[in-house]
Amino acid sequence: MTRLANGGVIDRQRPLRFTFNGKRYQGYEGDTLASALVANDVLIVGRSFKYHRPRGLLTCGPEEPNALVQLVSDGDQPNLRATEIPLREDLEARSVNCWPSAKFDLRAINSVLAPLFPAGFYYKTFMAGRWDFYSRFIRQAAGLGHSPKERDQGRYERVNHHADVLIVGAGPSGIQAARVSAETGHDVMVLDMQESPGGHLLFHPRQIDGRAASDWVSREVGELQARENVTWLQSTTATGYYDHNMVIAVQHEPAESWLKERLWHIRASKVVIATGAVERPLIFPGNDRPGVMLADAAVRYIRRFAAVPGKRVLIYTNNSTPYAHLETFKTAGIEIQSILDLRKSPSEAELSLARNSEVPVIVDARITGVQGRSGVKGVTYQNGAGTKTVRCDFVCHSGGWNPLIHLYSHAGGRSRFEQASAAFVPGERAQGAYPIGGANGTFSLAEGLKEATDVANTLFCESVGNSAWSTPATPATEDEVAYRIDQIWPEKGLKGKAFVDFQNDVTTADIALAVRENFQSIEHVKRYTTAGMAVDQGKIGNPNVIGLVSRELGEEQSSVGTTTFRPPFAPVSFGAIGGSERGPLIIPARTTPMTAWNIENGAAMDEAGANFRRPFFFPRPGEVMEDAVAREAAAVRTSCGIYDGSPLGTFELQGPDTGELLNRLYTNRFDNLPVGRGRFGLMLREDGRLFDDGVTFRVDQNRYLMSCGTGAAGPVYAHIDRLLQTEWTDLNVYLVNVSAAWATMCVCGPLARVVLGKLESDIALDPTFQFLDFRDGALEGINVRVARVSYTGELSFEVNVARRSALKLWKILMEAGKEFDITPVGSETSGVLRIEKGFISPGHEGDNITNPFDAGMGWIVDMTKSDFIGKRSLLRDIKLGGERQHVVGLLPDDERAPVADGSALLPAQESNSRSGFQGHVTAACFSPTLKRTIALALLKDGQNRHGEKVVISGLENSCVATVTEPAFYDPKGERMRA
Amino acid sequence: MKRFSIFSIARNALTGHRHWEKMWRSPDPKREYDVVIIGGGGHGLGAAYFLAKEHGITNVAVLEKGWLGGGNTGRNTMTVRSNFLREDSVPFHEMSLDLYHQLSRDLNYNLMVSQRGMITFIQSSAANRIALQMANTMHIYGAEYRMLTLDEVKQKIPIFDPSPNMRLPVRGGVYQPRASMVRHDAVAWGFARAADARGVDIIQNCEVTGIQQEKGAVTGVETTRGLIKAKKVGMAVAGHGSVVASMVGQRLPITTQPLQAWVSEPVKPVLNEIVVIRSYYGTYLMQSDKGEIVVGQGADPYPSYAQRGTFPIIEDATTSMLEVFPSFGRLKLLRHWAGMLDIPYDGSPIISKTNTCGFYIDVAGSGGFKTTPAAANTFAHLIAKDTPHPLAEKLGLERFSSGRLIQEGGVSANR
Amino acid sequence: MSYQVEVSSLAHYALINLRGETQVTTNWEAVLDVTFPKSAHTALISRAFSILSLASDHWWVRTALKNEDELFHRLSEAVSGEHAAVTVVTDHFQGFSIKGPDAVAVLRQGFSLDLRRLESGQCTRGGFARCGATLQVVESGRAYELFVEASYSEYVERWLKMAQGHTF
Amino acid sequence: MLEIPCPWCGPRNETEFVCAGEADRKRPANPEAETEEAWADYLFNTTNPKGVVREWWWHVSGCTRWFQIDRDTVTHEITPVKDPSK
Repeated sequence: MTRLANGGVIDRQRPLRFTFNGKRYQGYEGDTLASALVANDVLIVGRSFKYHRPRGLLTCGPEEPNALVQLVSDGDQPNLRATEIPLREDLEARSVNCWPSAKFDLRAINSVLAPLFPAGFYYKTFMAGRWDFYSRFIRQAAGLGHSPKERDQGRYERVNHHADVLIVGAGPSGIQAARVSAETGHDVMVLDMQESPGGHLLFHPRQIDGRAASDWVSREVGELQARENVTWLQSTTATGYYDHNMVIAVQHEPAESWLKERLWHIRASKVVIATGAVERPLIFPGNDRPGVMLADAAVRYIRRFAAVPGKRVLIYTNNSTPYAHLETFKTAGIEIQSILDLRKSPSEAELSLARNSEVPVIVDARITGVQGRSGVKGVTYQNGAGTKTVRCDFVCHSGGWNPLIHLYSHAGGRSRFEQASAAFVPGERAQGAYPIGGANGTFSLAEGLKEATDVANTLFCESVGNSAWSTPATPATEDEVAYRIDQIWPEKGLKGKAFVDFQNDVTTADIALAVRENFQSIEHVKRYTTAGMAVDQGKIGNPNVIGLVSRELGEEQSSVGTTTFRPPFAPVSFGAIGGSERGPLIIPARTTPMTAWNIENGAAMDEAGANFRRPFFFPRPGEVMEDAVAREAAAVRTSCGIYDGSPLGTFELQGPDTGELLNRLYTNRFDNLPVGRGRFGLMLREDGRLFDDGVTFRVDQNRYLMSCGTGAAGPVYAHIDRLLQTEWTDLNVYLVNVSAAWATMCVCGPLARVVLGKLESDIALDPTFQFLDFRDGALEGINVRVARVSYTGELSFEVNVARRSALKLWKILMEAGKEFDITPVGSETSGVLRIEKGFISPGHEGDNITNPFDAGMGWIVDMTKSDFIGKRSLLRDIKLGGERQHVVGLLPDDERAPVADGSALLPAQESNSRSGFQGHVTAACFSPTLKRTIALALLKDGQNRHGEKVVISGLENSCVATVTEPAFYDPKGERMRA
Repeated sequence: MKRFSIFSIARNALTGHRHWEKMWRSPDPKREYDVVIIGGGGHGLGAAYFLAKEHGITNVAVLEKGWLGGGNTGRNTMTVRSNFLREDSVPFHEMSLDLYHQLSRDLNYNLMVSQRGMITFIQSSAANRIALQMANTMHIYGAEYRMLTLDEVKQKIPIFDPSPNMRLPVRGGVYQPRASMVRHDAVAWGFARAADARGVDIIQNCEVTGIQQEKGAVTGVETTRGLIKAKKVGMAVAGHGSVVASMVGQRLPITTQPLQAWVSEPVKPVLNEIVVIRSYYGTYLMQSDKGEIVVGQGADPYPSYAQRGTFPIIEDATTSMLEVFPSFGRLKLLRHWAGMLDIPYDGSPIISKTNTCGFYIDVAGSGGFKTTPAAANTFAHLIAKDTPHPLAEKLGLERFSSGRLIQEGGVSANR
Repeated sequence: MSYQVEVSSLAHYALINLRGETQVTTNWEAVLDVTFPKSAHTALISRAFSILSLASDHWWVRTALKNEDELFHRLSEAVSGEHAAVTVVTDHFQGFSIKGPDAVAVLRQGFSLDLRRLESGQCTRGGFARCGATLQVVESGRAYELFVEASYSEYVERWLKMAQGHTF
Repeated sequence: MLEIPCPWCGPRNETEFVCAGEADRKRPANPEAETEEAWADYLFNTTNPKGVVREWWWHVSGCTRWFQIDRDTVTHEITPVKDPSK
């Protein structure tokens, strides 16, 4: 057990038992799984993706590439970083992608065959036979953890929030920026990814205003959280910066007990990016061995969790930061073998720190090998004086620092390479993004705090003149060693594997191979070697890849450039993104006043247009669809049926120019429509194709009521409103949607007049009430508008009533029709009735290619009108001519032959002039009225082929049919005009 | 071009992989070529390959403003299918599928073409009708497309676990067994290597800034690396069709809109087929060979060249995915990006001559990856012979002036 | 196990939809003897009725259900022949009352607009859940009235249950 | 996620709007006078610039007004356009 007796921010009174790779261990409240593993001397935490080399912890944060685990005890979640899992009682986790265990993994054979697996080897082989054969094995080896088996029971929430200033990151610079911004009285929101605020101050013994930094953090954060204009979210990751300063963030531990995670849409006018920086590894043979760790990570395990990675450490660096850690190692009782510094001359300040801790410094040193497979035994290095091997049990290395410029880059920012800090740092301003501190390449604490004050001060100066509020002073800090770095790349042709991407096993040799094969753009190198495409998305490795490529090509790092930073900054659960709306909420289920009644009365429901649910048919016990449809159709044809037409779109058009507008919208004339009458209108799209049809009534001199198809209601409203507001702005018409205000119940069938006649009413129903008239009045004391409109081809009265009285009137009609066995009718039946009548449906026969003449609706097209939407395109169709698909009827020779919608049409055997695809069936059914199969179809040159034979070719069956007029029942429409 | 195989890898392993050849030469541009192709993606490089292989025209340059395959070829969701509605689309996409299945051998470069099959869920009677119409049309052209019962869907996709109160219950599916997935980067690299080996000059970091004409005929292109003369210029620049065509004053019936895609962290195999949940938000997903769940959705709702997408698209697609695969709730989104589609008014590709003699265009349409080899082959035929390939006769610009569109979707009702 | 908020359906109200340019409003103002609110998000709340400004040429007059007919006719006659539209839309919309300390915690899941900028007495229209809504602020932060197209009322009821944290 | 400046309601999330295409695409006053080429251009073709485009947007969930903005299709920077009729 290497847990220090005291120190660390853990609760030693609360031990926690946990299981890792089948073995039981013990940690404390406040540990992460990673820190508990370090404290229990567990070195191997996983296996690498390609070579399956044993891997240990490299970092102490979310950028960890090696310690990916399957969290069996909490939803069996795959690919979690051990560094980010707070330890819980009875936590159980396993390393991913190793079998039978992390210690002994059969696939480690790959590292023996490594020479056969250079970068991109799979493009050059596996070509004999089909790839499916090889991919079956490769897919088993690929993938890390396994996808959870059970349904995700988590509840999620998605919220929208607006702030004047959003501050991402509550490290020292973030806290200072929050202090200054809060004083201005603006709305401030602060997000921080860690469990508690403070950033790197949680891990390093710094002084602020002469006291321990942690006191400064807890006092300042406490004050800020109490302020009314500050919203503070801990354990919340800002994952992406999108257009117009929209930042998406995921809150992992919401206060509401029923929520697993909450997704935030934050619209801010200014975004201060204080996300800090992460340490970068050095490149040397064996830099992936368990026990080789980043220097800052080792310090964090010691400081924060009192967990000690080893007894005897060797430090390897190209920059100044590890020199400040010597005291931490010393006080933890760790012997520092020596500091190997790649640089020829570390600064005097750095050397004096080493002297104070009596640590030997070897300059111009290069590690050439690490001894030990599943743990470090020793290190071999070279410097001017030759090669030496020293014993140590863990190695801490630091290759510099990578500013986390992800959010700045998402915002559209172009980073630039800064030679002094050997890092890509933010360039000019991008949107409202203001990077500060480590994220801005400012690694010193003092400078970061000063930068925070200055930037926060300027955020609102422009809008409020000079700063009219008091600005909290930048806190004082003790002096620190100036950050110095000298990037020194390993010489070419290095022996042994030196890794740049730990998870995807990408070595310096792979980078050299890619450049050698002419993959020279950084994007090509990334895709060919898969460097930076692993789960950590190259957070720590990419800058090294850029450095190696620039060395291979002999170009500056700034011209090599970075690959694109894509959201999310850290992986986000799909539950958080889309789990808030489940089941019935995914798209609205729109209802009419009769929907509940339909369901209670046994309707089989179906999806209509525009998210409406409507009855398909009303099966009685023992009936299948065909039986119910036959019964319902017979009722409409012979006695009385009733159906709910409320989903149809209903728009009120008011104003003196409404007649002129309708003339331009419909193919036929409407300005001459008398008040009290309706007219069937056909609407085209500008390209002359069928768009929608329906009846429009003239209710008053300047007031019309238009009805249109359920699915077309939205597009028709947009079409008319667009024309009124962007093209014909001179027309005096207002368009008002009243679809849900009216319920429409259609009483149809020969006995419709008798059924309605039974009701106490002031509306005369005698034949003077002609087809397409409407009359206002009352039925059983309820105000209604009754119109003679028929979609079934039978005598039909559409009773329109205000929503508030709809269900009451519906029940009255059902009661009145009981003695005539009034039958509720579903859409499948009304579909059959429509086919029998040959009524054209823009959605079926239109099929986006049919014009009115193709559909045999020339009778409704008034080409004498000066203009209407689609007319110019009809003139083009007429002029250019050529073969077109026409709407026809089809009568199979075998009257009982089943025909499926969408069946293709082929020429009959004997016709020699035609071959191949001739068209398709748009709507087919067995007609209970005609006791035979009938169909409507689109057929090439159909209007000139009546009487010809065609083959209807369906998937299961095909038959021969005769082409006819597309109307099978009461073609002249006498019944509906009775 | 030395042949790639396991033996070539073993041979090179002995010498530490130091002797591999360049995949392509990256020469400086000559002053004149017979044909210049603008755009170094799958379509452009493929056209150059077929010009050399099938028409013997090798004095060809492919000009790419960035890096090969950096446009939509590197940004799509790898799906290849031929389930379409119209007789003018099915044969063309079938040709593409056929070519894809033999390209690895022809190019001697493993494109990792896995024939996973595609299942589209049927969630309403309207969806059922359209599926039947597609199936019947495809049946005529020998493309198998079968209806599946709900049980067959469950049997093929074990993790299919629809929530009980699903807004649009899945009634069954329609299945194209031959639909496949192809490693997208390898298409560009494979074509580039094979075209380069036949003498085609592939020139990166060479942006075309203008097209020169004399008396209505193309004479050359101005580029960031100087003037290059040519009597025939082919454009295959998905996402920039309008920009390049405007250099000869040619307006096109397309809008450039982002098409987003994203991947989860890699997990062990759980999903074999490509799955389409059409009735919600047109969401489709599959699992890559590497183990990532790859998800895509319809295009963003407004034109953009920003090569990034808007977040609600991902939210809606994820919501519909979780309705059918609720166990993916704890899987994590790893990375999301966007390609830029030139979406034609009628949703079908445009492979056509133009009003300018010698200037030919290949506009990939919505989802140009599935048509890459067929478009490249027919585009090469058009450039070489100046007449359309039989399968691409209906794909010219004439269909817009005649109004005889190939309505594969993509029509906006209020135009 | 859920947010502190009570949701209930509104009833016994009438809504008259007015469309017309500013010069037409003088006719309506004469009828109601009041000046119309003419800038964005403003409303005039009085005992007998309230007038919500929804766009530069668009208002709602909200009153008790019993006044619906009489008010409709008076407003229609005032503008007959003018370029204006007067329409009863009472049944086209369904109103909900959302009251409680957590009202904003629920509504911010549906509205993308900035709820905290809307003071008491203001109103606006915006995207809400998947159907859009008109919002009247009774008491900022604590009490709101939400109107959605009536065919969405069942969907919105279920959505509000979800947003409160109940199972649905 | 764009923020669109509605002239009446103020800036709102893109999900409240519908992008309704290029503003310079005007319907010809007299369609029958248009040649086949010009009519097909009006019906189907676009400018589709990589840069600033003047567009119609419809605040469908808000005040239902149609208004124009200038939008850069690369940076998504938006500048309001003065309403010609007002």
